[in-house]
Amino acid sequence: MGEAAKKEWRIEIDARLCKGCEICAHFCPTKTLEIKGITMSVRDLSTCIGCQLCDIRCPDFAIQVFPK
Amino acid sequence: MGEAAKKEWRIEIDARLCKGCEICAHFCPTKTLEIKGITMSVRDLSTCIGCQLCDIRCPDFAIQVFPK
Amino acid sequence: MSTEKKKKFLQGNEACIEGALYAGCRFYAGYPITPSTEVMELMALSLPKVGGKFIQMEDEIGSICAAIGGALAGEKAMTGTSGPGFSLKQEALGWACMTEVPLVIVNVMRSGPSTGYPTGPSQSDVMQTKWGSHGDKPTITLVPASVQELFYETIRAFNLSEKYRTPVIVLFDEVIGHMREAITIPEPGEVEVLERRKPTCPPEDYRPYAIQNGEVAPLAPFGEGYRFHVTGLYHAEDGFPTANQQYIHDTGMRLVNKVEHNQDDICENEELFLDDAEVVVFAYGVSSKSAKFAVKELRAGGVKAGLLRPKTIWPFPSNALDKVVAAGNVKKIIVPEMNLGQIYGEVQKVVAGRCEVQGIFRVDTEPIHPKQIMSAVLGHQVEPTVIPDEVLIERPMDG
Amino acid sequence: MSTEKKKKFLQGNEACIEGALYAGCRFYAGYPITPSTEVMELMALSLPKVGGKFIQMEDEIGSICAAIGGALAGEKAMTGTSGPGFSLKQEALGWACMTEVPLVIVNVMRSGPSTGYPTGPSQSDVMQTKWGSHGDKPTITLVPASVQELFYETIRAFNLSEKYRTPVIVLFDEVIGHMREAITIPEPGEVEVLERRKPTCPPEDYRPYAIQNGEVAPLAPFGEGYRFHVTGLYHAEDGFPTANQQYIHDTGMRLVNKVEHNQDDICENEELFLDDAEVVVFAYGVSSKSAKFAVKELRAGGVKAGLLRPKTIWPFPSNALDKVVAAGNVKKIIVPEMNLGQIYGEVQKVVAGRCEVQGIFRVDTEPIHPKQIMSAVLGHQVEPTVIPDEVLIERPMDG
Amino acid sequence: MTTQVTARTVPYKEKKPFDYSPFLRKGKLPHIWCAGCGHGIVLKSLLRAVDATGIAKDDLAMVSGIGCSSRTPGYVDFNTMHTLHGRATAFATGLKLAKPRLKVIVATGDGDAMAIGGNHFIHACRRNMDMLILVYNNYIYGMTSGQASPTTPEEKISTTSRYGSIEPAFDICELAKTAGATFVARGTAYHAQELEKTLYEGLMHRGTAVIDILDSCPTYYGRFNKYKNVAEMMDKIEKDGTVSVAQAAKLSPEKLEGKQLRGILHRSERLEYCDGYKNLVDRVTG
Amino acid sequence: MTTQVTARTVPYKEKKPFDYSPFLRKGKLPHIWCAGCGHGIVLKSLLRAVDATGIAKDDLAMVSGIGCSSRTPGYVDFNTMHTLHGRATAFATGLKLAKPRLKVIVATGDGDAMAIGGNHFIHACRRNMDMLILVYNNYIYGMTSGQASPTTPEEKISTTSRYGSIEPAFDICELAKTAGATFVARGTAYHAQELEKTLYEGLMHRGTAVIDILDSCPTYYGRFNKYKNVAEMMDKIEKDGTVSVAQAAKLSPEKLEGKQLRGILHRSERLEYCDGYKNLVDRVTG
Amino acid sequence: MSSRYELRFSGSGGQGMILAGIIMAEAASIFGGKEAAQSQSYGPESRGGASKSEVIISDEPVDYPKATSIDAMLAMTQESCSKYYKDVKKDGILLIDSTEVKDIPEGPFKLYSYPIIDTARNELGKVITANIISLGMITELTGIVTHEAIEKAVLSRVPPAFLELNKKALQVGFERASELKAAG
Amino acid sequence: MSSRYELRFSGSGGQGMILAGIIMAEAASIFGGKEAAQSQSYGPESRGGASKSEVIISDEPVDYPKATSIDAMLAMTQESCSKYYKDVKKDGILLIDSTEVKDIPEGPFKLYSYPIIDTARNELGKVITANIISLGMITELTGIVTHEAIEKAVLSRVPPAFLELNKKALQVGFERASELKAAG
Ligand SMILES: Cc1ncc(C[n+]2csc(CCOP(=O)(O)OP(=O)(O)O)c2C)c(N)n1
Ligand SMILES: Cc1ncc(C[n+]2csc(CCOP(=O)(O)OP(=O)(O)O)c2C)c(N)n1
Ligand code: SF4
Ligand code: SF4
Ligand code: SF4
Ligand code: SF4
Ligand code: SF4
Ligand code: SF4
Ligand SMILES: [Mg+2]
Ligand SMILES: [Mg+2]
Repeated sequence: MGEAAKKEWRIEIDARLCKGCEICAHFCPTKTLEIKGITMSVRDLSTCIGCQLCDIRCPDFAIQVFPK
Repeated sequence: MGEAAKKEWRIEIDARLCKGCEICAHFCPTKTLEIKGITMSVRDLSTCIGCQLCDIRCPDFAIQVFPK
Repeated sequence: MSTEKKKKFLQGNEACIEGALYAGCRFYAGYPITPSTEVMELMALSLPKVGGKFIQMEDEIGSICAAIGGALAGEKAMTGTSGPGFSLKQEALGWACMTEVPLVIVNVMRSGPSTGYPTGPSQSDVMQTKWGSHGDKPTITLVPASVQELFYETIRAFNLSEKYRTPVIVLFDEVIGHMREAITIPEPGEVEVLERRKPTCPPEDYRPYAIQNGEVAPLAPFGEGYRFHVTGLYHAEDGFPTANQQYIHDTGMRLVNKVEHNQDDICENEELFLDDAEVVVFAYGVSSKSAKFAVKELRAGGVKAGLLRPKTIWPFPSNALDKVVAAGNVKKIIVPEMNLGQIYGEVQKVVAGRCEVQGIFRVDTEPIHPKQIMSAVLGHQVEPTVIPDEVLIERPMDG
Repeated sequence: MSTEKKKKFLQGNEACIEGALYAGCRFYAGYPITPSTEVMELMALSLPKVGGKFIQMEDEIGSICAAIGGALAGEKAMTGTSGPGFSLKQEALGWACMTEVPLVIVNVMRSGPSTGYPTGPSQSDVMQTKWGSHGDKPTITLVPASVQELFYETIRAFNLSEKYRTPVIVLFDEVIGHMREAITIPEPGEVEVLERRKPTCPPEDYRPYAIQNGEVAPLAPFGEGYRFHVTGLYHAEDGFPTANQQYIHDTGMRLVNKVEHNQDDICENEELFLDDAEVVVFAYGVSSKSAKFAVKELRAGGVKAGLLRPKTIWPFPSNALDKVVAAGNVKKIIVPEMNLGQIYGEVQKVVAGRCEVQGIFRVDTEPIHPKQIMSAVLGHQVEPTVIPDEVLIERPMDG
Repeated sequence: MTTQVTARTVPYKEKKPFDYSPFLRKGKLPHIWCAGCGHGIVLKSLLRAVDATGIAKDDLAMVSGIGCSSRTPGYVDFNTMHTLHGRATAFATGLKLAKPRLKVIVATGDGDAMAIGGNHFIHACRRNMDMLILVYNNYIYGMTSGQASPTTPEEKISTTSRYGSIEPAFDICELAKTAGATFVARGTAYHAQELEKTLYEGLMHRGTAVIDILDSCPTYYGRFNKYKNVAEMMDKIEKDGTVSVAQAAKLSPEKLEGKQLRGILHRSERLEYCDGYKNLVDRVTG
Repeated sequence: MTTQVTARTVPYKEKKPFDYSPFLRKGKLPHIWCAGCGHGIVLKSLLRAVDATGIAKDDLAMVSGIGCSSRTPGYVDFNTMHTLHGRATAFATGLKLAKPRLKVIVATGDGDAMAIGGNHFIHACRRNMDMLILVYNNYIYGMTSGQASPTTPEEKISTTSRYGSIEPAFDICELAKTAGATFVARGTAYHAQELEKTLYEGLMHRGTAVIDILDSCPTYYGRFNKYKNVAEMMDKIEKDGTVSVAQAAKLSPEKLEGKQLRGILHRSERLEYCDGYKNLVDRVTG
Repeated sequence: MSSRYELRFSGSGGQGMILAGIIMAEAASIFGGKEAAQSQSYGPESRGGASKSEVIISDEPVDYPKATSIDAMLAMTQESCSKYYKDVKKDGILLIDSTEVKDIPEGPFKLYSYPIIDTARNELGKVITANIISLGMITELTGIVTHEAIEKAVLSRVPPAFLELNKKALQVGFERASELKAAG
Repeated sequence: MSSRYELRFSGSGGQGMILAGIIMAEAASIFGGKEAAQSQSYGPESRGGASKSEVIISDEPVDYPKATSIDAMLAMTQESCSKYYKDVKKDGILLIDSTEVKDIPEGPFKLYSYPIIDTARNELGKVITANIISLGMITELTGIVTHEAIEKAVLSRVPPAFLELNKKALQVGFERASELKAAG
């Protein structure tokens, strides 16, 4: 519906818990995430649409997305 | 069809095997059999129609019906 | 009048259940098997009447697992079986030992191995109660020898299982299970009944496997505010799995020692004419009945025979036996068993060469005859015996 | 070149299977469990290649039952497992004993009781192999202590099971099962392999449980003209159930005695420095490896230590042990075990007070260290030990 | 060698009277079953069916568990095994896999097959190994004197359901079908001749065949549940309580209410396990 | 006291992001599961569903067997039991019967529930005792390093089906339904939000509820069967291999070929076991 | 040991021998102020086979529940008689059903023979009462329990509808046995 | 005992330490004419944890397969180093990955330190070859097996496609170790 104010998001990745499986990145509709070494990281926060799919499918309680 | 020569039958009851359960007598369509004490016996051989139902349902291999 | 009322003429299997109910058992899960079936059937009849829970499970494994589940819910729980079913319960019995769940398991022994002779008595599962499950585990096994005693010992089984937080086995043979005697059922309160100790600490402090004053922590029932974890893996005091070798060592040792080190509290024995006995019969269960008869006969004839009858076979009453041997006047110990010498071996270990040990073994489903014991006491060699003219020709049920 | 070809660098579990295949095993039914899984996996890989039959059953009970079925069809059959699975197999193991079916059962021991510590080694199922099933039954249990020996002993297990028509257990611990060594696989024919004895009499004369020359009758495979009956109930010579007490007695005694009376044929032992030994270490499996190391070190230091290593733990090698004790120069026997003293007790029975017996027990999943044995030989008391700085932190698999 | 047993290819003719003796073990009768026990009727139907198939006795194996019904193998002159409670299909699986030439019959009871043996049962169905599983279903544990079984109907009395069973019963046929059996049928001891034909079909089927056979335990089930005698049990449960698949097609739903179907209820084609194993071996070695 | 646990009566609202911490045991993360193991996704869906029901943690019990999946109870702050391989439902049955107030969740795997535990599973379904059985179905034994399970599809590779499995797989849902479960559903880890709702429905159901959850073991099943990574497994097996009940209604039989149905597949009303037992006690004592 | 009194009831499955033993033991222990233990060899066959039920009565608790040397034995069938009579002690009592037991055992015991089953069928109209008649006879012959005690025990075990029948059967037992005794 | 030579390869799950042990043992026993036994503590964690693989090489059959006093040890991670280094004997060899092990243990052994993983990643393009490089280094440092034997053992274990890569890794190992030795 028109030009709603773009919501902003904060992505928290717990490096202690992330096992680098890349599920989140694979299913992120906006390719916001990318693996760095063996830990997931945010490629470009601005592309995040807060859909939570990364959280929902992360098996390791390692990523959560909050409204900023 | 019509008056066929009435077939005659011989009933063999093995008293060693009969346990007197009366299944044969109960299901005999012509009431040919009756219990005597604890062993099955033939009440009236002439009524037997050789249907073999007594043999088929006797659990104890105790009764058989042969053509005479 | 009122005394007559409390007297009941019961089968051993029935007395066992009367004892269980007296002890507050309100949960039974089982699967029928000869010659223990009446235990289960009487529970099916009785438990609903007192609001207890009875369930027939799909097999013996399911039965003991369900009983453990009932126990963790807070109930005093029981399961019963005989040889083949007891073999099947071994894995879960080990789990209950590891997780320290109070539970009473009845095994009414029949002739083995395998399906054997289902209605024939035997005492051949004695070693199995201790060694049937893999690993070293704690074992408390009671071996009552009369209908009345079965009543009392079943109560004691529940008490011990609560006190030591461990499964307790009530082990008897088909003769004891099926014989009938008049027994007295005491009024409630007459016999001590131990209730489950529950934690009183705040839930966040609850450590279900911590040791306090030498005892394992009380066991909180599920669903009452203490949300803890139970696992058959080696665990730390908090109940969670651990790979720490110190914990593994400590737990492994503690489990076995909580029983072995408390032999004097757990073991009860009947002693007869031991003061001056030169030949002592060490016998339990049905064989002790023959032994008692024989020893009395012999005493009447002036022979210095005595009887040591353990009511508890595991932990093995080595202290009591050692005392008898150490006293010095015993020349021979005779161990009559309806098996091929299971407890005989345990006696040998304790005696350690200090006197002669002679076994009388019998596996033909006939109880050892008092005369066999008498002749052993009098110095004759007794071969494993069958009395062929005593042939049973009944149909072996349950096989 | 050709010698190199026959040398293989294998895990113990793998060597076990190489031995089984060499012995002609062509049937395996199993269910996976740590640390025995490789046994099964290698069979899954190998058997189809030689036209043998492999099946993964729904559980351990089904596995042993299917293996027995395979054996009765005439195959040399095998099943393998570890602690919890071995507990589940007990009932059917008893059936195979009672029905006298040749079968080989592998138990790779892990830390118990219960799920315990699945990847940790232990020797705590030794008593269970003898007493795990209800009733008195025959037990042959081999306890190989190296990869090469595992190969040979597995062959011997098949041979003994054929010879005595009884299940044979190959029992080893996780260390032996998972360690790797180069072994030599002999050419076919180099090692003796006993084939199944089949009846030669006319079918109408076949009595599958009759005794001929002291041996039980040959076992006819199903479907080859001998239509006989097999039951776990007590049976007469013809295999049919019986209630005759004489038969029950005879069969019960015969089953156990066919093993116990043939100790000298069945038992094999390794002896080291026993001639003049004053302290003898009696050790099997992984603990014997520590013991051998310790004894050699001690001898190098002038201490009169010796080693008696049974390769067969059931029947218990009482004759061999007795000989050592009877010789007179032994002051002490040390029994190191990764359990709380299971075989220690058997040694006690045989020694019967004639010399000191000391146990070294360890249940923290770490093998007994040669130093523990050395210090015991040198006269120090050795408590059940954990070496806390050796903490394993790997994830316990299979639990 | 997965060659199948030799079996007759022509449809069989009934033999009246039938001579059972070639199939029985001499001197083993009388059998241990109680007066009126349905197990004997089932056994006789089976022997007639076996004769009809023409399968040689040497090629037949019968495996049972523990229970009154599981005593069947002791009486028949095949290769026979009386095993452990609940484990018959597991033993049979090993036997058959090792020697696919054998035609394997499993004789089991409602307790043996559906209580303790339920898992082996469903897995046997799943594998579709060639074996005929006969469940002598008398809704009770006969041998241990009358406890409830997984097929005891609700509200019925047994020594472990003294106040009437509160557990729903399994439908053996439905379970077998869902688990994968490729031949599923139901018969009754009352319909002994029909049963004979069903057994014949079951024997001729290649794959896992399950036949649920309604049968009576007058001694316990009958006595506890107030049937006057075994004939009344057969009439009420087996005759009035069932309808054949053919009849059922003509009946209204109301008329079918509470009746169990008789006859062949399911039949399908699927690779038999031993054949599949043989293919595997050929693939690996060939 | 068969009073049911207090549960919310209003339909729940999704919470985004969801705070898992009240339901987790402190300090127990990271869990033991491998990178990419689907079990964690299932667990998270479950916790969200539990929150939605409003059932108090004290009223929840989770019982598991042995397997990677069966490690679940160790992480959740309920009353938890990690029992023996295959026996979870049997333990759960005793627990629930003794304390019907508890809502019991069984966490089990395809091996634990359908192989060694198959009999307890079907009998639990038969009794219709109130319990939610979650089968983490990854078509393999994960914990013991990748052997075939009763749900391994034919031809798939495992360490015990090195040449491709020759055994047909069970359909868990069909089996549960036939055995008597009164709520039967299927979900996938891929469809984690849909799964959450299915779990919610399962939790709210009174009676035996079974949910077959397709889930991935990348370490063994994935590696052996040549999936590039876990995402590919989820795409191919869970996304492309399934269709929801709603979608299915619109698809042609060809389109449905080889696809498993997702969603609630069966729901029926039948007296719950503990209620039945309570009636019995009332009858006997009252 | 002196007070130990051993009884054996033997016959075939279905004749109520086990129940007879139970009632006798109850008469002694519950209604007679003594100690008693009853045991049996069970495993009923549908027909035939010998079954036995043993009762040991004593002033003290019974040590060994099986017969060692029998004071009184009942044999209702030939098979059970032949199989079990040998344990009857010197001057002990052996009561047999005279119609069933044709091969009469010899020994240093007192033999009583009576058509118990026929009496049950003909005089009481129910074969099933034979075991109660024999209980009456054994009571009378041995005197080990009182008439009163055995009557109480019988009546506490039978359904109300059969009270009179069983009372009568017992009475018949008492009478016939006392006649037998009188006869020698 | 004198000929007994003890090696320990330690690191974390997934670094190929168990394989390294197996190859070393094969080099000694299959290709080196000696006796060898390899054992391990297993139970791989997906990440972290210390795992070890031990190899005992001897002229005679190996009695005890576990390390008692270590001649040479490799530690690829800090955790495994700290946990296991204590068993290295006097004058034994300890080889550590210099990038990973920062807290360098002290003791009466010879310490060699080298960025093995970095070398694998940077020079061979595959981190996974680190274990083969280290095998080369340990071979060179200890001399317990010949270059030829270890090469044969490595090549018999790797898929054909990776033969060259692994040969090279081994070579790199030999070279760097001999440089280290030379450096003192
Ligand atoms: C492991 C084990 N558990 C229990 C038993 C006891 N048992 C023998 S037969 C039987 C039930 C048999 O019922 P079913 O299969 O229906 O046969 P039926 O006697 O009714 O023909 C049971 C519970 C046993 N022998 N073994
Ligand atoms: C009695 C017994 N048998 C076998 C095992 C070994 N075991 C542990 S877990 C498991 C299979 C688990 O598979 P599944 O339930 O599918 O769980 P997953 O690991 O795949 O989640 C097996 C066979 C055991 N622990 N106990
Ligand atoms: S919330 Fe959605 S868009 Fe943002 S990172 Fe997660 S999956 Fe990608
Ligand atoms: S899904 Fe979770 S564990 Fe996997 S990479 Fe993303 S944040 Fe890490
Ligand atoms: S053959 Fe038929 S008619 Fe003749 S007796 Fe038998 S049942 Fe009756
Ligand atoms: S059916 Fe057979 S056993 Fe029964 S009464 Fe008739 S003949 Fe006798
Ligand atoms: S108890 Fe029942 S099933 Fe068993 S033989 Fe008797 S009637 Fe048949
Ligand atoms: S082995 Fe498989 S099932 Fe187990 S944790 Fe790893 S990925 Fe998950
Ligand atoms: Mg039945
Ligand atoms: Mg799985």
